[in-house]
Amino acid sequence: MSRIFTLLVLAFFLSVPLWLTDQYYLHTLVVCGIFMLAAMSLNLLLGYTGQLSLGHVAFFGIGAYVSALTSLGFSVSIFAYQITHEPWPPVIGVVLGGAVAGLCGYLIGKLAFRVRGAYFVIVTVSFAEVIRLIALNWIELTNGPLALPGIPPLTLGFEPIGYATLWSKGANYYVVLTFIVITYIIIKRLIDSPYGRAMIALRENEILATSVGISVTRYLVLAAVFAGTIAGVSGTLYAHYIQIIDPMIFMFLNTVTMVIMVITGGKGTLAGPVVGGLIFGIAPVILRNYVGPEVQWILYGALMILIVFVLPEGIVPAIERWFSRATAKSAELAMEPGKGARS
Amino acid sequence: MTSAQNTKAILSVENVAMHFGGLIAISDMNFHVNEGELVSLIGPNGAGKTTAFNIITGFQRPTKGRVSFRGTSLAGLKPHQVTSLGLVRTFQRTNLFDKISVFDNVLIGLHRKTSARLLGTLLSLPRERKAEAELRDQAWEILRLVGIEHQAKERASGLPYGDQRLLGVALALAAQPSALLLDEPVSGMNATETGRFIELINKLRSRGTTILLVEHDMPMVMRISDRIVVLNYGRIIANGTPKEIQNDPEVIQAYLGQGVKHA
Amino acid sequence: MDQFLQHLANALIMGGTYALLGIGLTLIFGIMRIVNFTHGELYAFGAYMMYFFAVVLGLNFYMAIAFAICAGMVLGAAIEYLLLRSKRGADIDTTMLIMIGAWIVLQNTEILIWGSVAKSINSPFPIEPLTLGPVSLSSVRVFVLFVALALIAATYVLINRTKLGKAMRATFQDSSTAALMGINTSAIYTITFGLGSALAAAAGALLGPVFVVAPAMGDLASLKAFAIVILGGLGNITGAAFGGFILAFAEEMGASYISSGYRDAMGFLIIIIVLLFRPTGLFARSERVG
Amino acid sequence: MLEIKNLVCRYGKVTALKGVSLKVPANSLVVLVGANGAGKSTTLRAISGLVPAASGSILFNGEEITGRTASRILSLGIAHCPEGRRVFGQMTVLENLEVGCYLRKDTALIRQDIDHIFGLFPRLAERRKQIAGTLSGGEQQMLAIGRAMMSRPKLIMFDEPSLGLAPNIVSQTFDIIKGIRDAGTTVLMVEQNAFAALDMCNHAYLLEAGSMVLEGPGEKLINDPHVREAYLGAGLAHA
Repeated sequence: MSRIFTLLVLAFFLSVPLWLTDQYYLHTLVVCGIFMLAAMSLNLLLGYTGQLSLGHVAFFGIGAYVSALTSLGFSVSIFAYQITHEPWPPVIGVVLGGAVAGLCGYLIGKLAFRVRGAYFVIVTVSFAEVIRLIALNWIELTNGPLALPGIPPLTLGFEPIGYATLWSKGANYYVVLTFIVITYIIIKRLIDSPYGRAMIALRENEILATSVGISVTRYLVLAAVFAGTIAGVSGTLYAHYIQIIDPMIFMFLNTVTMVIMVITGGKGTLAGPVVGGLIFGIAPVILRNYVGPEVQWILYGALMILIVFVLPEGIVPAIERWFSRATAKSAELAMEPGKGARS
Repeated sequence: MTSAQNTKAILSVENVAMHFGGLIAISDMNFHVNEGELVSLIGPNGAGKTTAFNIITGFQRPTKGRVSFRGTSLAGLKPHQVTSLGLVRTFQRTNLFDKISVFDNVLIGLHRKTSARLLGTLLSLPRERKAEAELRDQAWEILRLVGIEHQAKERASGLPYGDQRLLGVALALAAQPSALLLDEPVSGMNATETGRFIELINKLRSRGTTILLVEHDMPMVMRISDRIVVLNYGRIIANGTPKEIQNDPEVIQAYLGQGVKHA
Repeated sequence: MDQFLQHLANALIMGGTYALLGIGLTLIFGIMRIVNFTHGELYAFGAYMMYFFAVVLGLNFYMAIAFAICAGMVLGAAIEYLLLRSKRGADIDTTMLIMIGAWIVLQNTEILIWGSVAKSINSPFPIEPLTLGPVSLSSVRVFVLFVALALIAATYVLINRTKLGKAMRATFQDSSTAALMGINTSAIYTITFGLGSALAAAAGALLGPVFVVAPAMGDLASLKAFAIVILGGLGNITGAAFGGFILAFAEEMGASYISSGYRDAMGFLIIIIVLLFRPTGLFARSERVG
Repeated sequence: MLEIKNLVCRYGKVTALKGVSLKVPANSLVVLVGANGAGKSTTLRAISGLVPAASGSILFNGEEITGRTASRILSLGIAHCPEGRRVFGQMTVLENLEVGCYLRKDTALIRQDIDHIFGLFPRLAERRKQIAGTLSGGEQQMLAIGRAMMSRPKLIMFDEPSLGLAPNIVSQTFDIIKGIRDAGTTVLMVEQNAFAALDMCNHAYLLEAGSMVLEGPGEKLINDPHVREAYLGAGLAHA
């Protein structure tokens, strides 16, 4: 049942570029998909392990910068050593971007998980701010506030077949969609495995989790590595799609956007960040016809507060509950009245 | 009494003391639990039982002395490492993974039994799928043993109170204990629930599980214990069979206080 | 050496306002355990209120400061009353998300009302700097330092010497026993949040005439306040006061001897280093309120 | 003076009190005894407004106080000296006493009352500027009692005043409590140390698993085998 539904949704999204001719809308969907990918990775930490990481944009930005610099090349001097890198194909940049961000996830995880709760939040925010300040001030490498322009778009293919460079929005759409599907499957398999269960156990009750033999740091760090890598990859896609990046990419508001996507959709659910990502990817396009960006942000902030008060679990669990109640009710009518489904 | 004299001892607590600043929670504690035995640790409120329990399970480090399980000292081990030796505890208040299903609770409990590898999991290889299926079978088995299999799909927090406590034990059992430490398992239960719990304990004992019990419910303690250790003001005042304990004047005084008259 | 003295003097002056920010946040974050992302926004709010009272309404400079502080207190108490009161006892994530939402709303409301162009406030002080040997300081900055020190002292007296302060400390230490003493603990939390916010607004109102007033000024202020609180130890008022001066000093040194671009990075580095190596803060041993 | 009728209290799914009724006459010392978890502390917490009652009523001098706030109940004259003393550990002895009379407006008399408490407990007087957390257990108990007396209550409730105290301090504490009763303040006390409590009280109630199972004058309960069973379990002891 749910598999059929998932496939129908996938089929719908596969068909989008076939009938959506407006390039601006398609562009919105591509950017929305990239942020959705980042939100899915954030959900691993925020939703499944219950660690409110508010520095997530650091992984996203690191991925973007690593991939951009890999494909643009750079030349910096560190302690009198001159390091020069010739441009490599963007595909390698994507791999490297994900890997470096994943490595950062490992290192930050090892360090930051020594503290919990509010302290963890503050360490992650600080980490992202430090990275932003480096991107802003290491002008030799990053070009600082002047941005890195002219990042080449992704080129796919192999020697014997030939290459295809992704100039069109439709092609980028399919690439992003592919990554979303792969990520979705990876996270689903992880969550349904002992690894994911250990993460959920740590979220629900850390002391009890250790009492059944689960190592805290091992699984939290594992989640951070996955989250970092996926966010890094989404950053690389962003860099090659938009083709210009600047330190503004590390803005705290970008993390907040991802957090809102996860919270609204439903943290700790597979579909949550997808639903939340779609809402907040598309909402600005609709809202911009009526109100300015400030009012939009005021609405998002108010919505975030509202969600916490009214729908703390998010949209997806609410729909699921409504759905199961509806089916339980019809089953109840069909059979003898039994115990109704409880929440 | 040293561990050398008790070759059967599976768990031994030697010269353990615990100080919090100037406060002495446990002054000098020595006792052991033999393989297959059910020992209860009792004492009036504030006697130091919870502290003793936390020390034995590695959640707190004693100021001095040592606790060893099957000859391995627990000093410096993290709680999850103590568990991996086969010494598994339950918690005083209902302590479950509240928001997830009963079945998934037990699956989490089975963490130590998992053989899945990360890459295999992500690629969904046959070996990992088989391991997962085996894990699920074991989870059913444990739920049946505890007697809550018909509620497997319920949210843990949705269970009646007595069943929540049973699930707590199921979680501990899933961690493959060779010795089980139960912290006030029947507090707050009604008579029927307590009855079911005693049945479960008898089942576990027939499978050879060693049990250390901290409990306030005296009728139950008297009924099921092989041996009782009584703690008062941080030291052991009695150690013997239920009958010996019930008639020990020092125990009666610890529980009922110094009276002018005596029943 | 002269250069160093000048830096020291600059740090001292910034430190006063940082200490105000930090003491305000240590009451809210350290004692009430609310990860308050609106703290910097209340700082910005204080500056805007200063602009409103002093420039828009043309009130007396000193009166405008007092009004701006009061406005901060009212806004803070309102935030606690409307958004946090019903969530007391909820986990830290829940209140944190609420505060992030509130932060976004406040900041964008400011942009909506005042626009994104920076505003400046004139002070009644002479422009010529005061010179003390090798050190020269603008008189408005000296004024700011003295007002900040006075406010720190007033807060200290309020908490340690008054009946309200005793009720606050009792509530922080053990709220259910405090309730048994007849203390209305809900009201105490609202008052505490209001007081913390008033101190943040005071910092904003004081720095408004020194720098300019802009919507983004709150972002870094929040994070710096966290750095100060962590440096001083959660809930430790004396620690927060020292933490403010230490951060100001670290920033001044970082900016002048490393690179001015990294001035703002010092706070974050302090957070990361202190949390990882001395998680209870540098002043953990000294007296605590909560 | 205080009357409870059919009080029911719940913590989530657990029903802690299943219809408790009791009476505390003026100028008496009434004790509630029972094993751990019987619901003794919950009864006191319900009286002082810390735990909401699911049903039933609590009357104080004929006035319904169920559902009142803790501060209202205190101002009517019911003080609660909580289990485990719970002094404000980072405040001084004097400040603890001052917080104890938070609701009082008669500042002139407060000084006098503080002096009175210091007269009762000279050890506290010596330590008036000391941080309460550094006091010994017995001194903290004195402070908690003194703090509860600062509100000039008509009824004072003690929750396990002997908990964690050395035997000689316990008897000293009980003497103080008797003194409070003799001075005209009604006392309701929860105590695990059953023999001593039953010996000193006017009237006693035995709670078992959230229900009243026995009541009567203290000396009658002391000799009742049921009390012993409630603590040590039935059966074997008499076999």
